[in-house]
Amino acid sequence: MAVNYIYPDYEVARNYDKCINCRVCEKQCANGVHEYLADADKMVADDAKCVNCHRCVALCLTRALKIIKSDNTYRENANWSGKTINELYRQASTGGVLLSSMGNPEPYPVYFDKILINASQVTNPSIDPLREPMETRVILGAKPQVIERDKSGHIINNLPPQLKLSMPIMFSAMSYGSISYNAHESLARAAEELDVLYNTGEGGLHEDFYRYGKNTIVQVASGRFGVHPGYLKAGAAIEIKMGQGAKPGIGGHLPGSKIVGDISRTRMIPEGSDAISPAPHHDIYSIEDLRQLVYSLKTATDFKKPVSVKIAAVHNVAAIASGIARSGADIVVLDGFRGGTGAAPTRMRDHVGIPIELALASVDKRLRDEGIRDRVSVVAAGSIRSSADIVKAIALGADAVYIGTGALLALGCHLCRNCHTGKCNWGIATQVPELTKRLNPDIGYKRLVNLLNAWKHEIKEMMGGMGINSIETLKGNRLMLRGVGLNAKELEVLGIKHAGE
Amino acid sequence: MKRVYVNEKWCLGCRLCEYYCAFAGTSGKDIARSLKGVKINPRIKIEEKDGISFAVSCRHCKEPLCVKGCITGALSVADGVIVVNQDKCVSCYTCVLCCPFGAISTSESGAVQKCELCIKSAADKPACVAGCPNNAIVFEERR
Amino acid sequence: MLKEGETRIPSGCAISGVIDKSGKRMNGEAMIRSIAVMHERSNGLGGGFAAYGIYPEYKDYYALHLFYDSPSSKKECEDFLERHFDIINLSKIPTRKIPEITDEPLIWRYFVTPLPTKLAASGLDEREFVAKCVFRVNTRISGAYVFSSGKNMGVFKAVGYPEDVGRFYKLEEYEGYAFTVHGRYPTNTPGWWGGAHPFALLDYSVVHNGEISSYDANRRAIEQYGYSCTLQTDTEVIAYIVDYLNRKKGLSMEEIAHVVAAPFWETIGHMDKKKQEYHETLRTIFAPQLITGPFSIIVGFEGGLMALNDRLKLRSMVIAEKGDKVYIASEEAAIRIIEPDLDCVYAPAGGCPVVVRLNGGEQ
Amino acid sequence: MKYVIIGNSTAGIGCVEGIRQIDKSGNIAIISDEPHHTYSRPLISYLVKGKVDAEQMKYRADSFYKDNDVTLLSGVRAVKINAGEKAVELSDGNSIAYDKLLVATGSRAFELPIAGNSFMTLDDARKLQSQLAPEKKVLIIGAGLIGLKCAEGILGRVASITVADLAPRVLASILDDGGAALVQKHFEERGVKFILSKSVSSTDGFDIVVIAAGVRPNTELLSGIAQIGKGIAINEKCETSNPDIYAAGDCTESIDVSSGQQKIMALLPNAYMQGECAGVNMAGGNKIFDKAIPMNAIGFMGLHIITAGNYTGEVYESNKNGTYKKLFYSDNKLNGYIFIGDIEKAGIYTSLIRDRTPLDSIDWALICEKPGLMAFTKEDRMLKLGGR
Repeated sequence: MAVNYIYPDYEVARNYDKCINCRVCEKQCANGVHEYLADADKMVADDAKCVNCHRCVALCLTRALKIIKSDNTYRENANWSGKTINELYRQASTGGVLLSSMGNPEPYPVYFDKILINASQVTNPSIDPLREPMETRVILGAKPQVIERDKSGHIINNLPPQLKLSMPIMFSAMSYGSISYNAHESLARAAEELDVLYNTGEGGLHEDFYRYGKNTIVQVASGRFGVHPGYLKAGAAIEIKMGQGAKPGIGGHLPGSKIVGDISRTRMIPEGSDAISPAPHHDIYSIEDLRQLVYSLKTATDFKKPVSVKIAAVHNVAAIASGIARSGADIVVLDGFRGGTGAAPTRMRDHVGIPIELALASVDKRLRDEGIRDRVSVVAAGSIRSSADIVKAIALGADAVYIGTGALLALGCHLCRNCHTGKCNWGIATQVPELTKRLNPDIGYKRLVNLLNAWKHEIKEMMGGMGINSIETLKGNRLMLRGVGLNAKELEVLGIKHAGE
Repeated sequence: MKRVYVNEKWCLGCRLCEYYCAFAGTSGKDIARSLKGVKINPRIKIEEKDGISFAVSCRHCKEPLCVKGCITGALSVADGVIVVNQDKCVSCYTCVLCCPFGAISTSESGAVQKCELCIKSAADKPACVAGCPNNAIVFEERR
Repeated sequence: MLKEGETRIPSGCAISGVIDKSGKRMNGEAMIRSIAVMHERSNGLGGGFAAYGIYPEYKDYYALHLFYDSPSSKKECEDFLERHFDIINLSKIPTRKIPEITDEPLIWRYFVTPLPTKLAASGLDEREFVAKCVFRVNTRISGAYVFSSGKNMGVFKAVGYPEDVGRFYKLEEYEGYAFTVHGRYPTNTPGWWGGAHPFALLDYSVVHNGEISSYDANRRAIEQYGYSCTLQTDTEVIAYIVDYLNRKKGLSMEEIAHVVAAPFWETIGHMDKKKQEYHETLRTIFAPQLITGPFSIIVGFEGGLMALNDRLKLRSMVIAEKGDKVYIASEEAAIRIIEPDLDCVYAPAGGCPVVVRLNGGEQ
Repeated sequence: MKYVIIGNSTAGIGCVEGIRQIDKSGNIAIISDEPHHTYSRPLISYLVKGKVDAEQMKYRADSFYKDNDVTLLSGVRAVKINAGEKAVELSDGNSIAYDKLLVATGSRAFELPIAGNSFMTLDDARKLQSQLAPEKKVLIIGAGLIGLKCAEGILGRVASITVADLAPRVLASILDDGGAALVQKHFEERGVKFILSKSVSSTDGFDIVVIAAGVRPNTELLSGIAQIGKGIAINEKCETSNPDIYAAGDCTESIDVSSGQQKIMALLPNAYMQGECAGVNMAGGNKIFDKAIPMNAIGFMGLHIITAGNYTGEVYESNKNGTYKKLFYSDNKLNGYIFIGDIEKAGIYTSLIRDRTPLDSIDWALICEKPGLMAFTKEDRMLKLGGR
């Protein structure tokens, strides 16, 4: 097409006083933005190729580079925004479905940001986590309903398999294939060091990572990639992925170009073939079918592994979660609509699903109303961004949270939202060897460990402030929350009072 | 003793180490001003070919052939670090002849130069290590 | 202003209790003197007593103590009671008119036993049937409130200073083997008679000094099991937890203490394997029943008392012994005033329960 | 323990440093007929040229003897070794007993039946320096390393320099014809004249004559006491055939691992490493130096030459960007090389010779083109750079 309607979103601003022509930016940009012009002895940039991933900015040793948002503007109006116009132009020129990556960027309300946390004053002392024990251990799994005793009257441990976490944070499912080997290694090693869990996603488990089994949740998704008895037994728990917050109602598609070498082997599909995860599991068309799969997986693993079921937060999530709780699952994972993805149709990502805060609150309430809250643990996912989000999620009723995007950010992701291009300059969402080597797991895992340790400290501080010294007494403790700027219906769904009440 | 170790698995060939080394060799405060328009001559150098790259700098050998071969005594070992006294060097390059790593090179003055682990700066680690974005160059104690 | 139960009211308090292990009965006068010493810990917005062994002649009947706002609520409630229970005896609870206690509701006492037909039809065990009926009255019948429902025990409470409440109810005329008493310092002041402490369900009564930070987690957990926390007070939720764990889950008082004031994971980690597994199992199963934040409680139950502090011991509580008598109070002075010559005095560590039972087991 | 070292130059100093690695307290005495602090012999031409001063000539710091607790007997000559009694007789009539003895007597200029200066010692250099004047014509007999360094040293300070040699090319012992021509041209461009393939019969017309026609090892002290070939024979522990007597440096002969032949390899690095090796072994340690090869790094007026090994076998040759390079190899091994001009990373070639690296274990084509660690296997690099 002769005329390109789309003006680049970003401009590369180079300070030529500072640029020393070291060409690091040129070498580091997989998108080919930067180029050295030998005859002019000068670096130049093609803004159109820039995805604003900040790799060049971060590595520029003289800080000669910055990326600025273009101030070029269409004749926008309140109805037709520049983004909307651009998307339309793109579709008019390609005829294709728009693809996007990472979580929903649209300005829907972020309820976490409209919830405030309580602290003790006078009548109930706050607790100083530097002086007193402050417990963040969480144990996930179904809790038995009947106390059993031996002949001499001692209580017997009749607990079904449980997952013990040093803090209520896990790394959410990101498949080997959608992210790199080194990203997986970073997650696995961090989970091991932190005594938490990471999740294989639906890409199977690379043989090198079986050693992290006790810190691994192995996922079974609709494509059943990489699933075999050894895989199921390799982890600490099994997760059935029914849906994903970023793209409820649809499956996944990893292009054949990424199905190479170890990825093909790990997924157990031929090299070069597309890995297509169907929208539904083709053996699950109802809740009874889910129950069968739950028990099939439990049987396959001698009832030694808890089974988790992950669903996207959709409109009737509470009823679905109730069904899952009754299906024999030990854990139900709710993935809100701001959760990330390696690739999703833009319209699905941006317009389907509901916020995790509301989904979590209504699921927790529903399960309690039905008296079955102890039968399952509830894990919240879908854009948990900080320790404050975690404290709020737990007070709303979550047992633990999954972090995906947050973990990737710790690994260097700059949220350029171009995972689907496979050219991640940070070595995370790519399989290109020159790019994957940019993520050294020695650094990556340490950054994850740092992040979670920092969050743990903050969680402890906030707990201490509330006079709570064990995280189980934060769980569902909604009196510790107040809403600000929320309407009565939102407060009702969240089950919290307004600030000042 | 802590030494610089290189792991080519993680080397991106970005050459930041060379630039940081070159800057460490200047007395400048601003890297852009110090290196602008300068053809750098660092004491750590990247070898690169077909997607493989790695940095080479002095290994600070326990049996340093360069020190033993030095005809003037310009090279010596100070607390395990092989240092060069450029005033004593007469540019015979016997050390270049001896060094099995190719880690000694010539400086602008003709005297040899080599990595001295930035011991003359107050930094807690050499500039190349501090500047490496991917831990391909580390400074640590190993047996 | 919202009434007790319509909003959550944090409060500070004083507690005291005594039990004679031999089962010898004493009157309530000593308890009045004991709590009076801690006058400063109350603010006149609530006081009350639980007395065990006071109704020997009706010991096989549930003694229901009720507050009524009006004769019409009384009528409605009595209709309900008659439909579900055989009422052996009913009377006004005797009170003494004193200027310190005002605005009293109608205060009635019924000795009842479930109608066998109703009980059989419900499919419930007797105590669950009674408990359900109590909840029914308290949640459904406006203006009626059952504040005591155990056998051979009774709760007496009112808005006022606890020593005045004692005189009001003529506590000196009751003789029992164990008493607990509570003086209240709520930091919000609606002051409703039903909201005074002790809080009781069936034989379980709780007096509590503290303000627990786990309240809503505990409440929302316990409400799954048929309890409704109408008062929104710590004491209420603690009483339900005790009832749930003891009556429904069969845990002993000591085991209950290990749930609500569980040892820290780190402490558990240093225990021998058997103890470790015991505590891990309890903590895991009953995680929602863990109570955090400051509390010192005296739990009354049939045949005994349990004193327990939160695991950090964020509230004072001392225990003293003299012969067969064991005293528990927020302050030592409250014990010394009634028994200056003690065999021993000690402060139990946080999370370590002191359970005192009548010699020869439960009555 | 009493250590006696005859010789105060590179091998002797290496010996002191070797002994002190093991034995911090034994007595060490150095006997030196030169009345000087230890100095670097190869620097004498730089001294003449004025590039270094007396201070910079010092091979080790002033405090060296004190730091290492060494007794220096300078200006005294060792005249006889009494191996039976384990003592060295000195020119001043005294005698010094030893438990372990190192002979590091070096070499002296080959004598010709022509009067002239030799150019071996500090004193030689100072003497020559005193003779230099702008109108003087100088004849240097010998176009080897010493002769040419001397020529470089006096270039510009005299009226003319003529270098004569019997051999047909300069630096005959270390360069091939092509390399020699390059060096000769480099000198000639700066006014130095050469008379090659001719023997000098007369020095008429020259004001100063420097004789640099090769060196002879000083082996006499051990004559009849230990085995002597071209030089004092030593094994890989630098032991002579006589127990407790060690020898090191230019006075010895040892195995050239590049050729397998017994050779005198009178060059400074070898001298140091032999001396150090001897010292460690004298002090009861266990050290082997079995990697001696002929090698030289030398520069003349900005032209740098590095050579090593021997020049046999097939030849890889490249002349690019003013750099002259020849690699000599056979039987899967690098035997030697000549590198003139850009000598960057030459030591990697040296290591191939010294370590007898099988050439099929590296990327030979790549390393021919350019010395670099890239030519080694990943595992080798891990070992060399990664320390594991």
